[in-house]
Amino acid sequence: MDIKAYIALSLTLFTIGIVGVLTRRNAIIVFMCVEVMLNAVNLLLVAFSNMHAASNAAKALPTFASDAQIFVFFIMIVAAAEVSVGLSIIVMLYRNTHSIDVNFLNRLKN
Amino acid sequence: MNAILLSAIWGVLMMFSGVFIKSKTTPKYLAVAGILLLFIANALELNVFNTGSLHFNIDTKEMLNINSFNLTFIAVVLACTLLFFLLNGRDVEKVGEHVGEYFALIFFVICGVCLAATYNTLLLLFLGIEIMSIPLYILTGSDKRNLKSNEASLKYFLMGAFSTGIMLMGIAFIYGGNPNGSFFINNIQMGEGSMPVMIAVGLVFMIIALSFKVSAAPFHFWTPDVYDGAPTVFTSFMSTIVKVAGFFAFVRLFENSFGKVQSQWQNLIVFITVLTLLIGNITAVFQQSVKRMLAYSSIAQAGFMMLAVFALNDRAKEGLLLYSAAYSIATIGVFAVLIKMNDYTIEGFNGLGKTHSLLALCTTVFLLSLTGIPLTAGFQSKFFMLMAAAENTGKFWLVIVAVIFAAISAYYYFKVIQAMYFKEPGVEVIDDKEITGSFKIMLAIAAILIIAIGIYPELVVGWMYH
Amino acid sequence: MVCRPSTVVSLKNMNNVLQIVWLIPLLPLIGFLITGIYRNKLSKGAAGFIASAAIFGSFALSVFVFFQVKAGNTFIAHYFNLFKIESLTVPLEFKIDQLSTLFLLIITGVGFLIHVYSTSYMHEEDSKDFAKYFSYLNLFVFSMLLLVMGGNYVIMFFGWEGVGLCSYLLIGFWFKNNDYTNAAKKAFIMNRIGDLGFLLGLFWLISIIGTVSYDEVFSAASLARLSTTDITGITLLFFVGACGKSAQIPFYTWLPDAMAGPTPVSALIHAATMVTAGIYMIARSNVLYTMAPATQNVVAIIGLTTAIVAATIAIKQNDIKKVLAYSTVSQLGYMFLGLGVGAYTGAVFHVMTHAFFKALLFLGAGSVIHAMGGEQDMRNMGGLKKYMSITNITFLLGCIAISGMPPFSGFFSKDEILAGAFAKSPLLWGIGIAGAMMTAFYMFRLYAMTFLGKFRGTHDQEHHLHESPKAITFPLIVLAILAVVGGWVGIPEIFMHGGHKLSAFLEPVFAQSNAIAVKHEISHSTEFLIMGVSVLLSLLSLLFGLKVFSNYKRENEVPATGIATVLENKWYVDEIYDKVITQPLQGLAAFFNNVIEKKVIDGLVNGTGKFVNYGSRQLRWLQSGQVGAYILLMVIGMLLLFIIQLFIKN
Amino acid sequence: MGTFITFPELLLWLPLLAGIICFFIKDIKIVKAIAFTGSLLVLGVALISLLYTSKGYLTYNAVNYLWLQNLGTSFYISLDGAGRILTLLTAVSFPLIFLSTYKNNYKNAGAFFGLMMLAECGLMGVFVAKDALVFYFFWELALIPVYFLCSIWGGEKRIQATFKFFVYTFLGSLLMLTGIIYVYLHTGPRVFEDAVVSLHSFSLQSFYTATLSEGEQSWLFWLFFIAFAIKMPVFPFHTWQPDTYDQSPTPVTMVLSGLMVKMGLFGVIKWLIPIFPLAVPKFTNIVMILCIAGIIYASCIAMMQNNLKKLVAYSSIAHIGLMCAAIFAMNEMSLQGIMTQMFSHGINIIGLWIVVEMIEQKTGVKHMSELGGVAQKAPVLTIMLVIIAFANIALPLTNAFVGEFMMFAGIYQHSVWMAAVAGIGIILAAVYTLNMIQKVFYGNTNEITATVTDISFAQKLALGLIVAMIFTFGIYPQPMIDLAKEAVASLVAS
Amino acid sequence: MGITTISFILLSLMAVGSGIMMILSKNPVNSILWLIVLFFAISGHYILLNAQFLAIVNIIVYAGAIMVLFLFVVMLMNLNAESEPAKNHRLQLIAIISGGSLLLILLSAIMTVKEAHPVMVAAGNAGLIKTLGKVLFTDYVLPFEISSVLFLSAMVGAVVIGKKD
Repeated sequence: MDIKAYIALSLTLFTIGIVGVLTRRNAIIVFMCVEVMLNAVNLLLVAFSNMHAASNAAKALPTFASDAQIFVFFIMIVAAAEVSVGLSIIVMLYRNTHSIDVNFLNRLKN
Repeated sequence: MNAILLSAIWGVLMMFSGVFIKSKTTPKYLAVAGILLLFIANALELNVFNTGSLHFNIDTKEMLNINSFNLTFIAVVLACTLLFFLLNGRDVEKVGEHVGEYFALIFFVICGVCLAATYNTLLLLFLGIEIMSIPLYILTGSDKRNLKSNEASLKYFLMGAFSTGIMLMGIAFIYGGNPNGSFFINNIQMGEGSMPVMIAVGLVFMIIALSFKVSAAPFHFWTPDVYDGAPTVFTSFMSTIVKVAGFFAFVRLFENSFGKVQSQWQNLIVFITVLTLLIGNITAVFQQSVKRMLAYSSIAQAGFMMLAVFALNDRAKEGLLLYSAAYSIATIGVFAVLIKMNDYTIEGFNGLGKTHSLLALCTTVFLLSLTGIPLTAGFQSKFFMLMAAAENTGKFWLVIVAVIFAAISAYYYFKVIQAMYFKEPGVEVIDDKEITGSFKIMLAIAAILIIAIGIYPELVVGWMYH
Repeated sequence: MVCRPSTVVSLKNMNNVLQIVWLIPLLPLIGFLITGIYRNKLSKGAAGFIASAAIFGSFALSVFVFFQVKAGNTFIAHYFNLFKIESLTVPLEFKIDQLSTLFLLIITGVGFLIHVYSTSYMHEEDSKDFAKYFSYLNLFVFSMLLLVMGGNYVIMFFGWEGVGLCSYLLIGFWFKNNDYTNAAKKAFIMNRIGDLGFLLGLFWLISIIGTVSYDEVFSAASLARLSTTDITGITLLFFVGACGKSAQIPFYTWLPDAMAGPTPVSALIHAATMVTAGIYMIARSNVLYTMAPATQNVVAIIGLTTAIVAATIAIKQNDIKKVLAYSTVSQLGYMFLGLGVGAYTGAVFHVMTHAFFKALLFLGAGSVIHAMGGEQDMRNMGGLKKYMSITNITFLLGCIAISGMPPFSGFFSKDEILAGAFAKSPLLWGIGIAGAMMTAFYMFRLYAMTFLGKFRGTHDQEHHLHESPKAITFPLIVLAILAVVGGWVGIPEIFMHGGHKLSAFLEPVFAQSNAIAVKHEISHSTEFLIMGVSVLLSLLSLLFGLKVFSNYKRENEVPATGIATVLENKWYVDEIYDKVITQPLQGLAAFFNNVIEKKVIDGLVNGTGKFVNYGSRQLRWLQSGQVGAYILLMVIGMLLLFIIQLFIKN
Repeated sequence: MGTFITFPELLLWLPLLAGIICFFIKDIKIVKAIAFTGSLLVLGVALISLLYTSKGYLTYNAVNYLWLQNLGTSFYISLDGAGRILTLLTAVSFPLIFLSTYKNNYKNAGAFFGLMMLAECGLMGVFVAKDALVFYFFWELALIPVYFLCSIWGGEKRIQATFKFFVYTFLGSLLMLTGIIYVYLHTGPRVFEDAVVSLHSFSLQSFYTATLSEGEQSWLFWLFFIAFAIKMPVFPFHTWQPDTYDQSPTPVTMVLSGLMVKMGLFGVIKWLIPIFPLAVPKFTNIVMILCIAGIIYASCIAMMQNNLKKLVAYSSIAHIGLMCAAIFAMNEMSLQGIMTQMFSHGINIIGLWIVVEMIEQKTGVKHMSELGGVAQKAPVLTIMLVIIAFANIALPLTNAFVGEFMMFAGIYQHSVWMAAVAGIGIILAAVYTLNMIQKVFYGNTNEITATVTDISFAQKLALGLIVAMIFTFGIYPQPMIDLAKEAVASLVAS
Repeated sequence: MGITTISFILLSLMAVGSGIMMILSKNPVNSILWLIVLFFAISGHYILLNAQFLAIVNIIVYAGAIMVLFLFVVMLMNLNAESEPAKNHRLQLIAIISGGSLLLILLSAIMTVKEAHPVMVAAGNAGLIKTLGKVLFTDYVLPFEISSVLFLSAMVGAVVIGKKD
């Protein structure tokens, strides 16, 4: 497999995430789309790690491929933390307005 | 290193204090003590960092790079935070029930700031930025029953998460494009000639993400709304300390990773700088609310700070340090006064010069500093930035553009000054009980600091060459 | 004090008695200061006395100086440097020579008489204003003395402007009346226009030879450095200055208006002294003018034109002072004619005689006005002969003198000028004669309307008529005598060998010019002829004027038609100036003020501010408050950045 | 150096000290006394310093404190040439201003006089600075107090007017700042006394020797010139000026028109022409044409003014235009002229403003059409005004004559036509000045002017001093010329 | 075309398809379910890349914990398809166009790279739990500890925001 395939896939997923963020108004869905973006990155990182592993192996160099996978791990940690915060914000909002439409609130503008 | 660890520890301490201490005022003192401790520890580290005997000696596997420059920056940040606590401690208490937690979050932010200032790998950059951001989402929404606060929090969170995605994509591409397969910022192999496409793509993603964090146009859209919606104390905090930390991270990354191929991406920075200056300054002109005006002004100031990213030379680093100090102190000062106001519109300031001359005087000093009038720190910081940009040959017009916008900035800062001095006082603007003696003293100290740095910027810059 | 001996007649003695000439201007200055500062405390008598005494002191000194000079002791008194820079030194120096001495005598002499006259004439003023009047008068004399004594052009310019200032102050002496202050303003501004010419000439001079002292300017070395263009330009510019001060075309219109001032002022300033400053200046610079024939022609033509135009206007004026004013302009024209044709002595001679008879006429007119209770319209006068005999006689003598009847003073001076003109071109002479005829005509029209016939004023006025007091008649008498005999210092050669004492006296001043001037000798017979013609024609028109107007009746007046209307309206010059200069200027100023300033410049600056404000109002719509929109804009921003980075090469 | 107090330091710190003290005092009488005494002390210092002008006294007149060495700057101030004349003017002006407005009562007097003294400090700083950064510091510092003074104690429309003034001048000086930075980056290294070496230098001397190509100088010239032109102000950068003069309290207007405008001229003399020797000849004609067009333009507008203050304001623009043109004529004559004229103009315009202030105070109006006949009621005032007004239009024997004469002569040597056109300004000046005198002082009194009284003793004293100076320097201007001789010589040489 | 290629294509199609379905679903619950499908597809990719640890964590943490949390929240709020008002279609179009052009730009830039960079598929030991664990607790101990701060703040945040007062 060439890395380009992974890049293409990952970017496609990333774009799907972006388009989702842009088109949906439900805060939870928007947030989920962000998660899709993160997953696209994760996939790409793993693919890159294997790419580097392949090329280093070819040059008989030690591989540091684990770095990227550790990175992905940390991304997941952060994502989890973000989710907890994000969902509590959304819940708070819902409690106050009974809506999770991101465009419902726009007192702050101009 | 001291600051990172201590701030994390103190954050936990504050967290528990929230649970165990019922008094609302105690956490403030604890927080002040903590910041003082941090400051001292950091100062000691700065003092002896060559000998390396007096600080925690953890093997970071070179993931952190501690030098006098970033230690100085941390010192500045801590000093500003101290000032912030002393000026606004009482206002933090008013935001809600969880005073201890608020302070804990602020300490966590400080931890993130210190990370963002000292990181040596993209991983810690990412973690640092996230540790800075996540508590801020919470602090923004901490005024739970205020819909504006809720809205700001949601906006900030969604857009922040989005930008996290962007940044990660950037990191991924940089990692992928780097034949060394490393996340260390000084271990990115660029090759001869123009840089590899993947790195270029990653670099643009990084610029976008970091621009978002420092609220540079066109990624600034969250700033006015969030700054406006957040409880004013926290606006004060995040528009200053967090923002300059973002810049520090920005400069650090681009200096170490991409400094050599600066010419290949400078155009982007120029584009962003000009756009930021334009949007920040122009939009600020029309604002009626001082809080919102300050939000736009922070964008405008970010435009000036972008010059450091543009220039990336020693002068720029000095300038960034100065800017951090000058901008933070002044903005914290203005916000501290603003918080005491009953009316956040410019009319709310009417006649302050007659009713509260000291407050008005200090505010004037802060605003003059933000405008960049000589003898204030604001002038020195702008001056250093301009010099830095001018030293970077070839784009002198950028300096002139920056200066023109600086002149426009006088337009909105002076509106407040005009209101304070040249208009008749309206209804009771301030609850006098709020203005304690210590508050006045602190405000005066802040003003004096501004002037002291304005006269002798070596006070800040000198540490860099310690 | 440093004394520098004159180059003309060198006197090595540093202790030259003429060193004290600084006293001459100082006395009037002191008089000015005393009367000015203590004007509230001084009684009228004291003020008048101090002022007159100061002038008399100067006069006495002048007489002393005159005899010194006559004995050949000319001198340059050099006191200190007014300012001194690398490229130019301007010392405070006084040049005492024949020319300045002559003027000193005229100024202080006539000035003294007029001071005396004024003590009576101005007696109705408050003592404060009375003192003020005398202080101005003293200041004027001081400035005039500075003008003529100055050893360089800058000092001359000091006096030049000083007399302009005093003229302004005195014309507007009764400042409650807006017409008067307008007249004062007009005088000052017209003078300023001339001054600009003078100044530019001076700058020209400085830029080429770097000095302003007469002796250095007129030295052969300096003159050699001046090209023909330079000289012509400088002299023309000087002449512009002279035109302004001496009321020549095109600047003469201020002088008739200046009659708004008190009559003694008109006599002193606007007849005898200040207006002759231009003649003095050109006479002083005679070398330059002689070297610039083109300028000389201009001077002659302008002078002659002025003489004629003013004379024509004078014919139709009914205000007694206005007639005299136009007559003054006309006479000044003659003097310029004289200068233009190279008859410097003649011009200076005419200055002198004119000072006598014109001062006399004005003072006489003042006496009449005094008697008439302020009435100036001749149509309301008539038959004053029987009420005021001294005034009548002296006035008549003055009229004869100005008409050029031998052996009155006017005859000699005017004749010398006309002879000079004839030598240059018979055409000039011919026109000059026409002017002389008109002079005789309008002067006797004036005389006849005022003193002959029947009194045409009101009964009140008639009742009030009386001869003026001694302080008024005394100067009249003295001046009348001078008007008669004053010309005898310049009796032409053809009458008496060596009779022209004045010419001999002034010879050193004009020696340099005479050496280079092209001489047009005219034969004695021709000279007799032209003299005879001019006297005859003048006499005829004199008699004609006398005849027509000795029984003037208002009822006989027919409405003016044709050319008469034009003359009555002074050739419409004021109106033309208004249309051509004043109104366009005001239009331009209004355009600047209303359009350029308010719309363009302010508009640009405020427009920038408005534009920023407008931009602010528009840009804030970007901040729509909707997360989706924000992120969309961010994505578009990202697109832009990627395009810049990936597809636009540096 | 710097082991004892030098003259320039005294000139700076005395007003600063007095200003700071003023802020803390409530009693208006004491404040006035302190400010007045302070300004007198400064005057004393300035006068005494005149005794020490020769080269041997260098250490009395210059001091150099180490400051921000790594930037290559130092707190270098010294007293010489044009700077000395202008510090003298400043020192003379402030006591006069205080004296003439002694009777005025201001709300919050402590702040008022404090700011006035701070403005004096700023002005002094501009005139003695020998380091670009110090210069820029004081350049702005002089502006801030004046801005507050105008905006707090000014007329009805003060906020708008002064704000325009502020932003306009601020923009100008910021542009100059960029220019300073650019020049700085092209200066050679600087070695300090304590052997610290910096890469570039901000000192005036090294600015003079900066290596700038002709092309660079060309655009830098305009960066500097616009800042100065706005300050002076030269047509067409003057639009802030009439409104500001109109709206400011009169003492401040005096500072603005008498002293602040000199900052621009001083800047051109010291900080523009010697720094850009290659660019100056290229733009001399453009600048001079602007200046001279400005003379005619401003004079024309002055003729149209009914507002007394605006009339004086526009007349000031015309005068400044002449001075600026004279600088650019760049010959000994014109430069000597401008040096003397800077002093004279300062004195005269302050005198004019004193009179205007009195008229406004006594009648409450500033429109000339509503006035008239003041001469009958206030003869002393009238006499003073007439003298000052005639000095203003440069009549001989007044101080302005010598300066204008030399300036015109100098301009003439540069260009005949420019001198001729500028000369029209003389005529127009006479027109509007006489108009003003006529409308305000002459004619009959009306109900507004019927109750006017003559001026008080303090005002008489102030005006008397001004008149005395007018005549003293009119008759014997040589001391002033000698004071400037060296500066002129060095400028001409450059 | 080997088995890896085929599985890559299948997994990719599954990922992209479920992603698209997620953003197209009107009902939030359906979206969540589609997202879970997407996560599974990505986990499949991880396995293909021999990143076993990540594959497991992805399923457990993301699909298991996080998505369930989402599901709870959605159900708690009782949201359904009608609760989301229709969006401005023009804006949606602009969004899709800009998103698409972003993709195009990036792809067109990156696909110009000539040289091939093969990815090691179904091989290597980098992704093994053992290896990762070792690295995590030696080299990456600092970030690991630091990330606790993140969780602490998230926890505090949940308390501050979530607690009813």
